[in-house]
Amino acid sequence: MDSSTDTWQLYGETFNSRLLIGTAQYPSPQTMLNAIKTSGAEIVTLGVRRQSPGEAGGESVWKLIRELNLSILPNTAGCHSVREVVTLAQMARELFATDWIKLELIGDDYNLQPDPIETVVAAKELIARGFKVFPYCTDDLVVCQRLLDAGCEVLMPWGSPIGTGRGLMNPYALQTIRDRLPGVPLIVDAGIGRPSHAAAAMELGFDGVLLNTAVAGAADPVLMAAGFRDAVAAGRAGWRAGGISARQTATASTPTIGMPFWQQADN
Amino acid sequence: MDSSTDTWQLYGETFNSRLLIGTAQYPSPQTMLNAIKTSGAEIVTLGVRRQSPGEAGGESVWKLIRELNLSILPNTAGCHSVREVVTLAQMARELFATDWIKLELIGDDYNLQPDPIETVVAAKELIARGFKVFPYCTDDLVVCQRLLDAGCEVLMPWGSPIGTGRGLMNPYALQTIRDRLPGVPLIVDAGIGRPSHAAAAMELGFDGVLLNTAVAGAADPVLMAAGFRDAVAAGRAGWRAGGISARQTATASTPTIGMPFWQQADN
Amino acid sequence: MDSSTDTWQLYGETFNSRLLIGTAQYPSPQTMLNAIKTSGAEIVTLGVRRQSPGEAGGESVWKLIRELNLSILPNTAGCHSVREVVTLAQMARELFATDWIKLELIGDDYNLQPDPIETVVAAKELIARGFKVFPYCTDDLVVCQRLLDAGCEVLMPWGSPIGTGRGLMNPYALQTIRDRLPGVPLIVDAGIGRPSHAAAAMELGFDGVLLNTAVAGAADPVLMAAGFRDAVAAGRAGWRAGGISARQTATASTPTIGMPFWQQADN
Amino acid sequence: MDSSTDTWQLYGETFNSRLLIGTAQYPSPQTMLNAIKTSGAEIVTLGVRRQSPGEAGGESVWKLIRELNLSILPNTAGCHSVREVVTLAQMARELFATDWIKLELIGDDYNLQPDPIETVVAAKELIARGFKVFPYCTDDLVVCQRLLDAGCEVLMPWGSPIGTGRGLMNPYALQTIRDRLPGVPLIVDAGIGRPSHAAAAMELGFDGVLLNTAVAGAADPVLMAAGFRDAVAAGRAGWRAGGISARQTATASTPTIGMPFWQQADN
Amino acid sequence: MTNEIEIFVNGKRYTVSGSVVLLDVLRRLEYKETQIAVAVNEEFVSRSQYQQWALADADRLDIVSAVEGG
Amino acid sequence: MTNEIEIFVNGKRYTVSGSVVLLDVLRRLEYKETQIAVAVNEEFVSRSQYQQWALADADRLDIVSAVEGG
Amino acid sequence: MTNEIEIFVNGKRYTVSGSVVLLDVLRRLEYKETQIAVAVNEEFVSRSQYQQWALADADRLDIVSAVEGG
Amino acid sequence: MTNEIEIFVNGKRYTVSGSVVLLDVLRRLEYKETQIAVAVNEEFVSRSQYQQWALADADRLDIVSAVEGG
Repeated sequence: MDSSTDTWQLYGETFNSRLLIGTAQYPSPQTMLNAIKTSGAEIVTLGVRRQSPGEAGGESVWKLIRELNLSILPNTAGCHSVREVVTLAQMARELFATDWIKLELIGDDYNLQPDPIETVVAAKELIARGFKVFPYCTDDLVVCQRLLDAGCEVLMPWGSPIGTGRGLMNPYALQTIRDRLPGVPLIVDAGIGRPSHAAAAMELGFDGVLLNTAVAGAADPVLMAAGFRDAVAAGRAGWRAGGISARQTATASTPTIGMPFWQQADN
Repeated sequence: MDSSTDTWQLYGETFNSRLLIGTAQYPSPQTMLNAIKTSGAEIVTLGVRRQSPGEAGGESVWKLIRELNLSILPNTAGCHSVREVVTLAQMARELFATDWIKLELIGDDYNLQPDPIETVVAAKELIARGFKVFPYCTDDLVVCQRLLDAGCEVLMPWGSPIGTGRGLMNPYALQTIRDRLPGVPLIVDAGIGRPSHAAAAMELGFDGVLLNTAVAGAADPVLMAAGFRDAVAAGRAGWRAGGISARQTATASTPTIGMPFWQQADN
Repeated sequence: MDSSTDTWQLYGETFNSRLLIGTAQYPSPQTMLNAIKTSGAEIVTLGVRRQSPGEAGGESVWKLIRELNLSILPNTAGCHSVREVVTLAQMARELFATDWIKLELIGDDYNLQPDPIETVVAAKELIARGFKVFPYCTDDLVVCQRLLDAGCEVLMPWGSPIGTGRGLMNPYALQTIRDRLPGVPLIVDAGIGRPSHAAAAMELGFDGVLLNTAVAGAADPVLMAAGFRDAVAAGRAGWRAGGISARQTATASTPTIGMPFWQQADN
Repeated sequence: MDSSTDTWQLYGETFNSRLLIGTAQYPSPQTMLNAIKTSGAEIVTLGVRRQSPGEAGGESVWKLIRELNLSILPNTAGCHSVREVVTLAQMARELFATDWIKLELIGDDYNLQPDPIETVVAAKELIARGFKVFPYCTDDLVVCQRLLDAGCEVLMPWGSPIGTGRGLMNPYALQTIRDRLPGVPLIVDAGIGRPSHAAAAMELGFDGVLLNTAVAGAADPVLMAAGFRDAVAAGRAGWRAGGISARQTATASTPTIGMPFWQQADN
Repeated sequence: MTNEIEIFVNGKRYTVSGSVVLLDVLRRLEYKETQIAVAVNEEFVSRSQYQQWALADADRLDIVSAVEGG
Repeated sequence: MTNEIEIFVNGKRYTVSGSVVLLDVLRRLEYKETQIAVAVNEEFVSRSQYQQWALADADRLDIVSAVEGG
Repeated sequence: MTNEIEIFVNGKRYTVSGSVVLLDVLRRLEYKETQIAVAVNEEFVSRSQYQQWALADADRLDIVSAVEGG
Repeated sequence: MTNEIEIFVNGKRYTVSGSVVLLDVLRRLEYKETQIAVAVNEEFVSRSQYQQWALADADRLDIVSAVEGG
């Protein structure tokens, strides 16, 4: 079993890396580039924001990223309505020349959670307009099913709220989604704080992990990118290799027969 | 920060790999060899058992391992008393030509836990006889301190009982040991079930992980060895890179200023 | 602070007990009655099912319950569509002579979770028809907000899937709902397995707990009913009494000054 | 099953209440008295400290407690050696006219954990001098066994470090102790923060709970005492009543047969 | 209102001859009106309507009563 | 198409005199068409439309470019 | 038994002149015997011994009473 | 050193006649000295001692070799 052949597909495209990485919050553009390269990610997320007249805007970041020759996944971060999402997605499509879109439709400004109801509506609208939708959603199985019904070919349930770094708040819910939706590419998006969280997500059978703050906000983002690269590989191997189940009682690893010093009672 | 320079010392010897691996329970000797090689481990554990007259015994395993040219850490698995430990350790020293010994003195046959009291006594005895002791111990800070007082230069607290695969039962206790004993090489030994467990141990600041069942008992031990190799690297990077702290509330990763569609009230 | 005055309101009615209890799955009707009485519950849930011609049906259970003179909360268990819910609710209203309804609209037959989207639609329909809706919902804050917008005056998010007894799967999500929706009566419904789960729900600031299987399925349902009665009271007191926060480090409870045997260095 | 008959024995004495409570850190003596009375505790802990010449010392507290006519369990809080414990215990025996002693021998000043090795030595010394020893110990099964070997008739493993309020850090370890030492009175001592923690300890099959900070440090200690009283009763009932086991998959509580609206395919 | 029609009661087929008034049908099936609630073709029919409600061929009746529930 | 109108660009008020063709306005504001995307009154307007699109008084323009994102 | 000696009571230095009998010393320090317990040089001394117990120079006394405890 | 004695090897009884020197006994049992380690009555006996070590009646020998371990 060669890991180089352990590829996966997203909307018909094939990828080797299972780590998707964001481009925000790095201490410098150079650190961002180094972190992305080190991460091995083949897909990066970007955003769209107002540019003042005469300004160069985020063009510089986009220029840097473009040179990496990676797949771009623009997001609709900050949108609170279907209308905003649809307009922003179209703007992103033109800017980045891709019909991929990370659908992010916030339902509450406190936990920044995706709106479970409007996200489904927005997914339908976007798909009707030809988008390939990567929906950021909660860990609700029924919402996931509705998104599939709407035509999404990948799902991105959260681990925990964006930027909290709390990891997998509800592994049972994520496991349920995995079990009930076999064959659907599943990516844990948001809430990942440490490499072990990413590994745990992959061990549940998820297909990928998308994160940003955990790398960009580390003291050493490049080293942390290496950590997450390895963690995703580790968790993936853990899942593919068919791990042992947790047991209630201890069992020796070293053989117990042939232990010296033991004498039969009647000797 | 080059990972090739992130070495550590055990009793004066320098190692690159932070994964120590056991040699028991593999489906075949060849699988064992492949798993060990893939794991990148530089230290492997071996045991000692009675050999019947005229038998080749475990010589074959030992022969195979010897060719890998790794550091050998013989164990005293199955011992229930200081006397047994001391005799078995001496036998192991002669057999494996090393003064390293994994001190394992079982205090209860149900959870196979190290005896917190007798392990300290045995450590003193062994050190008096010139051994370099790697004590398998519980996650009790005071026992750890006594083992250091006895002359141990490394500690190996359990994650959970041997073979249970439950991971880190008590991360708080392990964190306390790490915080209170800075500079002491700490290895989580026993109970690791999945790569994410190993990563989590390293993220606590532990220096290494020792495991056996989780790899040997996997459906594909070689792939699982790769998983643990990467998990240990991932957790180590996570610790060195200075990760973010978990937060109670969400924070956007994509910039929030410049969000389109927003209009000032008075415009 | 007298616990007899710690009442709460549901749709304008005042209650003392904060434990709501189901009537299904008891080993006998007498055990059910004893358990309900022991629980101190003032609200019990009932269902509606087909009755064959000439049969007495569940009339017997209903008769027994009626004599307890408690508030009845009929459910729409088993419904998979808004239409089913609306019809069943109307049937229940006539049968039980109450406009209270526990809205249960299942979205998935595996985890029996409430449908986050259709439940909101159903709530609107029911409220338009004059019902007082107690929606069984997931722990999704936005769904909860939509249910309030629809006119619900109480919310009943799940702890974990019905009958699993797993307790609070996602305390963070429940805490978020509590924090974001102050003043709204919140009841944890489903998934409670042990008294400590019920206490934990109340300690989060929830106003009540609704359960069935945990009592009815116990070896001794009457004793378990007492256990949950006490657990809800305990958790409520714990919340009202303003508990201590968990701390990272130990602090002595017994005074540390005046410890005997201690001598100043220079004495 | 009448809860008034659910008594337990400690060194031959019979008790109804399973909550033991400390007397330190209350905002006032009157609050302390009210909290103790409300808690229903029949056993309270007290300490011993230096009294300056001419001072009334803690006599006042002791006087108040004495009038409650409860069993007194003096502690050796703050002791760091066997010698200190033995002397302090003798002083306490004379002061409180009881041969009960809560053996507390601190092994580390950071986590205030009991010394697993010296506590066993001290227990032997005290028992040889006629004491009835209540050892505060870690959750280490082997240490517990050694304390029983030494003659202790009750064990008091910690939940988590004193004053942290973290609850049961390692339920697996506590469960192991319960399972391996049937018939031995087991009390969780230290670390309890909320009523649900106390209930959870009892649900493991523990016989009692000893706490102080969680009540004394609450905003309303008297109400919190009521909460813990109920929580201990709740957890005890939960254990005696034979609770359901947690399940992986959902099961309806309301009957599934007879669901209306369902039509056979061929109708 | 006296044609012979076929109806479904709780998923089972019945032939009704004589009065097709809902109240009459319920009585012939030995239901006690105070203990049941009725839907026809998945729409609720209240007790007050039983006397005027004429069933039609192929109508699907759900007749329910109280049961235990969670 | 040469009336003086008032428009909002990214929430700020601008007075436009002369051509109200979107492309002209963008150029006068020194935007590079290849680096931006535009919505008028929250509806997307594609690059191919810039040349024919006449702005009206009180139009709200959102002009965005690529930024870092998570 | 009337030498002047120096002792430590709860860590503080005292000079004792006159009787060095423990009971006398305790009374001079205004302790009530029924409310305290005593250790000398970290060894327990019971109440029944107070009257016969002669203190020696440099003895360290711990005199304790009941306090609240957890 | 040629008495007939009874010893236990790894828990099994053996009768040794002829030389009771440990080295001779090991060779008769077909052990390879470089692959084993030996304890007599639970005390370690090093290889260098095999040639001088005389076994006694009822001695318990443990003869071990390397095995896999965790």
